[in-house]
Amino acid sequence: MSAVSVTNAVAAAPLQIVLPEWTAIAPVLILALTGLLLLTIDAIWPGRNGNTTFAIVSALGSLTALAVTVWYLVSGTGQVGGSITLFSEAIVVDGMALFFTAIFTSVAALVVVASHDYLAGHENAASYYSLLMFATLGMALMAVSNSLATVFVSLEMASLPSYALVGFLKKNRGSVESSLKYFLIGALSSAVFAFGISLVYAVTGSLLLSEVAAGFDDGVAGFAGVAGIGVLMIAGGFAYKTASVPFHFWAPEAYEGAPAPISAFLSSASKAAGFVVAFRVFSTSFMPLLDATPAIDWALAFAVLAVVTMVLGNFAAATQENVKRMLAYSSIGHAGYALIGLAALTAGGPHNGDVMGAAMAHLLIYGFMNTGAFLFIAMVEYWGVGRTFEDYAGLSTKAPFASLAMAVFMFSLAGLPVFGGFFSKYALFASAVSAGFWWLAAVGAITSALSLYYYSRVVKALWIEQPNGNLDVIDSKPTGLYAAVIFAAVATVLLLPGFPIALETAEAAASALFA
Amino acid sequence: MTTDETGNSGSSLVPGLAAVALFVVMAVAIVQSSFGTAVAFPEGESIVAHIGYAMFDLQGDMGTIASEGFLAAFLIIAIGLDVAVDGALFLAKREEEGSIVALLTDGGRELLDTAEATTAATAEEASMETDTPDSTDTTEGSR
Amino acid sequence: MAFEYVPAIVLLPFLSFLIALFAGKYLPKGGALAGIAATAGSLLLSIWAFLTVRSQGAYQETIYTWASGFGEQPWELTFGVLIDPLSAMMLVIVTLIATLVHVFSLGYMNDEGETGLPRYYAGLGLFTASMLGFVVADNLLMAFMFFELVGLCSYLLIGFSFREDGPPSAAKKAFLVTRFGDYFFLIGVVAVFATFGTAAFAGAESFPVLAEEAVAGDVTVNTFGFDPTTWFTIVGLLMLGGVVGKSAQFPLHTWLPDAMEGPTPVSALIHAATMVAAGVYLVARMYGFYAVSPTALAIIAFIGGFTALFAATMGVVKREIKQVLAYSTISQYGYMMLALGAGGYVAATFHLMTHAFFKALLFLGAGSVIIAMHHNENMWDMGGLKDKMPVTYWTFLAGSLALAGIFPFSGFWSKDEVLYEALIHGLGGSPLLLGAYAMGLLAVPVTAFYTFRMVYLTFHGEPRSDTARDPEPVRWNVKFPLTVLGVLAVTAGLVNMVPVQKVLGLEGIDYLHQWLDQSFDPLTAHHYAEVSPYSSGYIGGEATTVLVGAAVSLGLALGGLLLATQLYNVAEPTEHTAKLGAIKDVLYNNYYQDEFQVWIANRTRAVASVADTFDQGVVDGVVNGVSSVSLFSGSRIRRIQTGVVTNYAALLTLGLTALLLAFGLLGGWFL
Amino acid sequence: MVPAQYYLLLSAAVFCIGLFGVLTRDNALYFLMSVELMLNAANINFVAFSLFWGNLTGQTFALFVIALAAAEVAIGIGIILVLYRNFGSVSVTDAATMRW
Amino acid sequence: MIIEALIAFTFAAALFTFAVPNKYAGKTAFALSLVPIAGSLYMWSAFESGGNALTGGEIAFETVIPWLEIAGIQVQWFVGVDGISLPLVVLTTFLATLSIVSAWTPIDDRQSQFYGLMLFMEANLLGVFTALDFFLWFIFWEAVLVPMYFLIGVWGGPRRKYAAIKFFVYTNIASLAMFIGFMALVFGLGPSTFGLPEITQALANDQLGAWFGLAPETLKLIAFLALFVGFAVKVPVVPVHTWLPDAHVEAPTPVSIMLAGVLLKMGTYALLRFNFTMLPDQASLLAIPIAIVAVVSVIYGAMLALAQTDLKRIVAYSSVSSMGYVILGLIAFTEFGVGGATFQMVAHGLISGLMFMSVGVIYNATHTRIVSDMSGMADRMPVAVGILVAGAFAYMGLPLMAGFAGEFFIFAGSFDSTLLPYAPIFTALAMFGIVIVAGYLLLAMQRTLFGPFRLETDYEITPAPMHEIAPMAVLLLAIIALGVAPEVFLEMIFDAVGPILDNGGGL
Repeated sequence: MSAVSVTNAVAAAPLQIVLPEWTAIAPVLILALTGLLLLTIDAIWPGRNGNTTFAIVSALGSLTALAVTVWYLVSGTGQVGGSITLFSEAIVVDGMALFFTAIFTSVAALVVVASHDYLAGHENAASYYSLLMFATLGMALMAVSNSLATVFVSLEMASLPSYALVGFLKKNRGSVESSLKYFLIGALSSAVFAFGISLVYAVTGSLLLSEVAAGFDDGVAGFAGVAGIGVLMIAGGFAYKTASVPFHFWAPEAYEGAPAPISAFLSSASKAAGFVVAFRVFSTSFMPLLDATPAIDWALAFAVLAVVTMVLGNFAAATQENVKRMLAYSSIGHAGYALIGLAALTAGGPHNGDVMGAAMAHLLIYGFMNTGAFLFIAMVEYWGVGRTFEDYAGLSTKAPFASLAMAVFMFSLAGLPVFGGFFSKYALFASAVSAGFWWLAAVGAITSALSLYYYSRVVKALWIEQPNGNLDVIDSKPTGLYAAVIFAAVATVLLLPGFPIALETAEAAASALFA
Repeated sequence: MTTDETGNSGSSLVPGLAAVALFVVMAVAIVQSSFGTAVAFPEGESIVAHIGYAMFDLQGDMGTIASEGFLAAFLIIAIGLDVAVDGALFLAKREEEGSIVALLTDGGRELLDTAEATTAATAEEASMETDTPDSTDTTEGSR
Repeated sequence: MAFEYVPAIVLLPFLSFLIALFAGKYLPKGGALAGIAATAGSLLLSIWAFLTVRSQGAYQETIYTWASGFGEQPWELTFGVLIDPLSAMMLVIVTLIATLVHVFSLGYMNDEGETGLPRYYAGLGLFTASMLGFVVADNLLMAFMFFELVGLCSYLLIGFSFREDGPPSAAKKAFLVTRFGDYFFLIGVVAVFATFGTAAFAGAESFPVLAEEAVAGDVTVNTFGFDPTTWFTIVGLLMLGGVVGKSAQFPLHTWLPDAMEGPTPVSALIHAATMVAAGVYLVARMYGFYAVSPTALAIIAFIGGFTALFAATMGVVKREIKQVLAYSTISQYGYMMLALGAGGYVAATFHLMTHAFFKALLFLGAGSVIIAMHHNENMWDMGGLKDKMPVTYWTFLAGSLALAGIFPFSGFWSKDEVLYEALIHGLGGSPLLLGAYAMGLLAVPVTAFYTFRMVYLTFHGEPRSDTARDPEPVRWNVKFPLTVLGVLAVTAGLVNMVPVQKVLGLEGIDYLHQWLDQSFDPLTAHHYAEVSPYSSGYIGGEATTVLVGAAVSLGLALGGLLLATQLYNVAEPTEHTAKLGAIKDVLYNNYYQDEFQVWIANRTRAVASVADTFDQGVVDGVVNGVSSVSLFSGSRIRRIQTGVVTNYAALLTLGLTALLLAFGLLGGWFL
Repeated sequence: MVPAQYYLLLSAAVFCIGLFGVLTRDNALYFLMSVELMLNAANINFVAFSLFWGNLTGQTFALFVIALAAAEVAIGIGIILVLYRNFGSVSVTDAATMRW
Repeated sequence: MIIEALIAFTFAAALFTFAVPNKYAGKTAFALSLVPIAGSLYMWSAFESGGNALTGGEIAFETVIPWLEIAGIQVQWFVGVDGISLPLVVLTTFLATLSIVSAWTPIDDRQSQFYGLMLFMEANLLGVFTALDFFLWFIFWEAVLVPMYFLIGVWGGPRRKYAAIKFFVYTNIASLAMFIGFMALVFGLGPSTFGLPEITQALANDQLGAWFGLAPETLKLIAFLALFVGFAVKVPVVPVHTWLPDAHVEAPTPVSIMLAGVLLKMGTYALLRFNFTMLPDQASLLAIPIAIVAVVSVIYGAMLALAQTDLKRIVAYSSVSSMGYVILGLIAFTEFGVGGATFQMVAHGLISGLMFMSVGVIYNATHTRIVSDMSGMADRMPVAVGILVAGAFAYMGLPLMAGFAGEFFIFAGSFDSTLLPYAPIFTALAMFGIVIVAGYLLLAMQRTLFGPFRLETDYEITPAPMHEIAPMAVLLLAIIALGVAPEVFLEMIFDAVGPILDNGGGL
């Protein structure tokens, strides 16, 4: 009853034969329309503070996009009859693109629902929601881009609104400072990324991924240096987007300073976006480099990055006093785990599809867990009880269900088998071991054991400590935030039994890339 | 513009060495690289026109110079620039009448009791708590 | 058909244990009646079994399979019953004395108004059941199991009045010392299983028979790389550990004197007649196995001889009546071990029987004296009880005469045969035995001396305290057991008057010898004689050696008796220990054995606390260290996030350049 | 025809000068200007190798890069404006309250 | 079908108990926990032995449902019971109910959460002992940690937070190491599913190819070591045991019963299932080091217990010592050795459960466990003390009690083991443990239970109530029954152990 067999059954008449080809990027279009719709509504009724209307519109928009994506995934568009390319191969719709679009839209929906309470009574809610929608649009475009040009443009499209969103609280110094740092490092990284693309263009003469691959097929003799620098700079650009070392410096401040729903959005959706682009670019165009002579062994580079990211993320998180900053570092750590998906690739290796598929599945579950955790912090901030572990003491007495959800998030982030996080992490380690990178899995194991320590610090604070008096401020239950947190928790728990469907679609999509 | 523009207000130049080092590495790599001969553009063709064709995926049927289609990028950049303008305007907008109701709390700043007039906390204070001079009131936005 | 009821012998006292434990509170006399009925029932069944053995010979049957192995370890761990002359005799002795002690307890415990009677009678019932289980055991594992259960019961009964400080620590010491012995015994049991694959005492496949065949070389067993005799000696000595522990022989004897903290009937039953005999009985039970290794026998003999002398000397200076008796028990069991070691299988069994009777008698006599003296055991506060307690006096005297080994009494015959066997086998060419014989001989006068010192101090002379002046009268339930045992102490010797047979040539009056020959062939006395490594040498003919040995031992005994009479049979006896000078406090402190064992205990606890601090400090320290190192490095790593964007940019570029350089060199871009 | 390495060298030089500007100044605007410079270095490469490879991909894409640089500046100025309103200065070292 | 029903029911019971108001939680949990006992007893009665589950024996109550595929290998819901796991399943259900009953007095806040977590842990434990697919087994293996963390963390003693987190992270690191090791082995073999029987068969007929530069032999050795370290922490074996005393002292009594009674057996069960069934040759290679570790565990554990002043720490360290015996039994690799080790797991589960229960009963009355604080407890609580003394003697290995049966089989089995050189010396050394055990238990009992009554408290020490005595009496009866008739479990254990020994390892 695995997912692949289901899709084969339905795929007798893939949608595309019925609908015209351009509808393949329907989810992207829906997101664009929602964004523009929000702008028009704001233009027509500027004064009216329609926080709820905007929230509903954006939620509907992202949910319809999600529905369409899932429908496509189930009906096998872009998977059964090969991927669909549009705009002279600049856009490609295949299993991976749809899989990641599903992640972005679901995270966006959660964040929108949560932000509804968070922005209650805020002046320009319209620009918040429109920026959010456009950022999701940018990410969806990154998922479907098949040329370095579209990659670069959609990456910028996704980053620009996030800079504004991080700095949304214009009167709050923390938010402003974090948006500044995020912007400056972002600008620097986009410059590095652009320079990398230019070098790759210099060496291959084209920007389309398939062309670049052709360019590299007959080796990089003579200009190995330039090609190498180009590849690594591109890797740097992706490292920025996925917040892995050494381009991670913006992450702790940005996640801590930004409003919590935005941190959730950034740490789950934009990180996944970084990975989808990295997976696509490196698996389609740079594979030949692995065994070319002289080899540009970027897999080893990613392995080093993965190890350092895991170590830095988890060790720095262990001694934080501020829960949100701890979660920021832990999300850096998780970027390290997902990097294993890239690091464990081998030229023509049989297990490439499994490893990348496992990483994709991990990103899906991580998306839910992480968003849920940050939304819980948003709720605590909404109540205004404070930020440190001591302030979180005894919250379970006041909000049992939310604290239970948070415990679910924490334990599944740590990789304990009671919830979804277990399978994704252990499937990733198992596939890394199957590809022979046992030492990567070992570092992952040690750091995830350490992560168990600081994740259980949160659970200890919530469930075991006694409240120290600062909890009587809690009077109302913010419905939107509550619903989002509970939904994310349910999704994490369901992903333990439901993990096979996610893993099979991911592995099918990934192996399609390497076929 | 800002008043403190007096000479080199930047900090020491040592970090600059990192840039120089990067340059040295790139230069070494570039110098040793060898490229073939350039394939220049055909004479008599209007480059600008062809850029236009490439911009709208017409390079296949209209233009003669080879290129890739950038229609997708063009559409994306259109929306992107609009988003940039929207973001910039939002950031730059100066709310005169009511002060923006900053959230009850936010990522890093808000102390629980905003009533206390916070003095400028010393910069090197270990914890990340920084005082916030702003006077956001935390009344629940009913407007 | 009597043999179907043999399991009943063991189960009846167990039943009384259950009744006393659960229903004791509601029964009159706290469950005593159930106990008496059960032990009496067992006595009758034992006598019936005894008679059936006389008529039909030995009988062996496996009743219950505890566990059965497979593959290369197909061992059958079973519970079975072996009734042969040796065990039948032991059954009768144990049940008889148990019944008498139960009756005596009525007087000692019930009449004195002790509390916790159900617990007492339950303990006695469980003890009798496990002792009988041990006696009828047909294999070594079952024997070991009941051996340990008996140790448990002695722990419970010694610690009966647990509310004071004394008894619990005495019980703990008793259990620990015997447990130390049982550790070696368990290794022996396991070694027997590993070597022979079976632990059965009787039958063609029993391990003593296999041992003999292995030594003879026509059967091969797993001897772990040693040649058979040395390996069997090692296993024999291992099992000797258990025997030495339980029968309170030299190194592990210290618990017996402390065990006197328990009520006197318990001392009488457990620490005189039955449990302490378990060790000797065990060696007798598998004597075929020991007969095969001469060195083991020699060591047993030497330990026996040495303990006899060693314990006797300590008995001389004791002030309490029960302490004297305790040391005399250790010494008498020394004699039995000497007999076993010297190849005198029948002599040892004979002395075991007679000693059981007169020692139980002496203990019960002491018990009745203690009742009279309102639980004051110090002999120097007694005196002159002779005319106030005639029954107790005369029976006590009979016991003492038997203990001292004076002519017509049972003690003489059995101790004399022990010494005789030791003498003739010693002369037959093993100097170690001669040395043991000499020590055994030396102990005879000392035994007589302390026995009669005790008699005179307690019964003769003027009463030295007002309780002694009008002692509490004792009732029938005290006097009846005393009289029965008194008769036995006097007549038990007639059973096996070997010297008379040898000197006067009357054939057939050594009934015990004939009795012990009726077992399965490998378990008979003459088989052991054939197999035993000793040959006997005589001083001019057998009859003369008998006469000479008997005369010498009797003379020495009388000498000891006269010395005691001369010193203590006066109106106002005084402590003569001053004459001993320096040896006095050595003897008082029992050669500092207790202090030595307490010292060892403290050393082990010191080592334990060192291990604990090591464990907390180092092993736990490493664990905590790892966590604190990782947390410390965590706090260091987070320091690189300085907050200033330009630092971030600088680190970013450095990271990128480092990456480029590393992979450039690795990938060979720059060459 | 100028050999391609020189263009590469030029663009690398411009790139590193921009980087130098980023690393040494602690004024946010300087940071912005330097990043613009680095983006233009990339443009040099694009245009140079568009000629080298004889296809217009490079040049068209250079336009896109310029457009995006402009968008970035727009957002950048917005952020620096808000920074100035809050911190009273555009120096990057002042806005360093969040660390570790 | 019954195993799924059992596990599903216990999960449902746990959820239901969470919802029940605190007042009734104890009683409902007890009632609900009777069903798993009935289930396991039914399985026991309907069990026909069919050799070892891993070496091709016929598995009882077996169900196989394919679930998902990871890196090309099929993960399935594969559960089944054989002679080794059935006794442990019965032990788990039995102890869980008794510990729930013994929790009625000490646990007086958030009861519904407590009993919910206890039932949740029981479900996971049932899963551990019945799962025969590696991933499924690993899920249950790790899932046991979470309820135990909360149980120690929320209801524990003063240093409960430290003890809970130490237990949590320590065992987690160990199981991660084990996971990596086993994964390397599995991917070297390349089986079609993660099923343990299939992996054992593949290992048996040597299908292990070189794996990324590691020769098969070294890979097997590395896998063996990783597995051994992973399980040694759970057993615990001496160098990695320091979490046990902390966890035991801080955990409330019912949790200690489950921790000592069942959780320690997960380690030894896994050692038997993985190390000694799948990789017997490696076991014979490392025979001496493992034997040394076993003997050190026995003697060192007993020595530590001798030096403790807290009753619970004494019992905790003695568990380390008894588990040392089990390791010795396993490494001996003989019929009685391995069979005895499995039997000792069950026996030690019952006996340590009884010891903790009785110490808990005394703690409920006196609120102190320090040996020097009290004396003469026998005077005031005769029945409870009586059972404690019986339990202590069971622990010392008094014959006709389960402890002696287990220990004697191990000693007899390992004395003439061919796989372990110098086996007699190792066995003799390990056997000295029974003397030290007697030493410290008697010492502790004499100082706390006997002598004149002395305890500085204002309230009156009354004899223990009925519902605290009942579980202890039931446990004591079980121990005696098992001691008198070990064949009840021994027969099926021997039947399951046989194939392991012929499978290999015999030199």
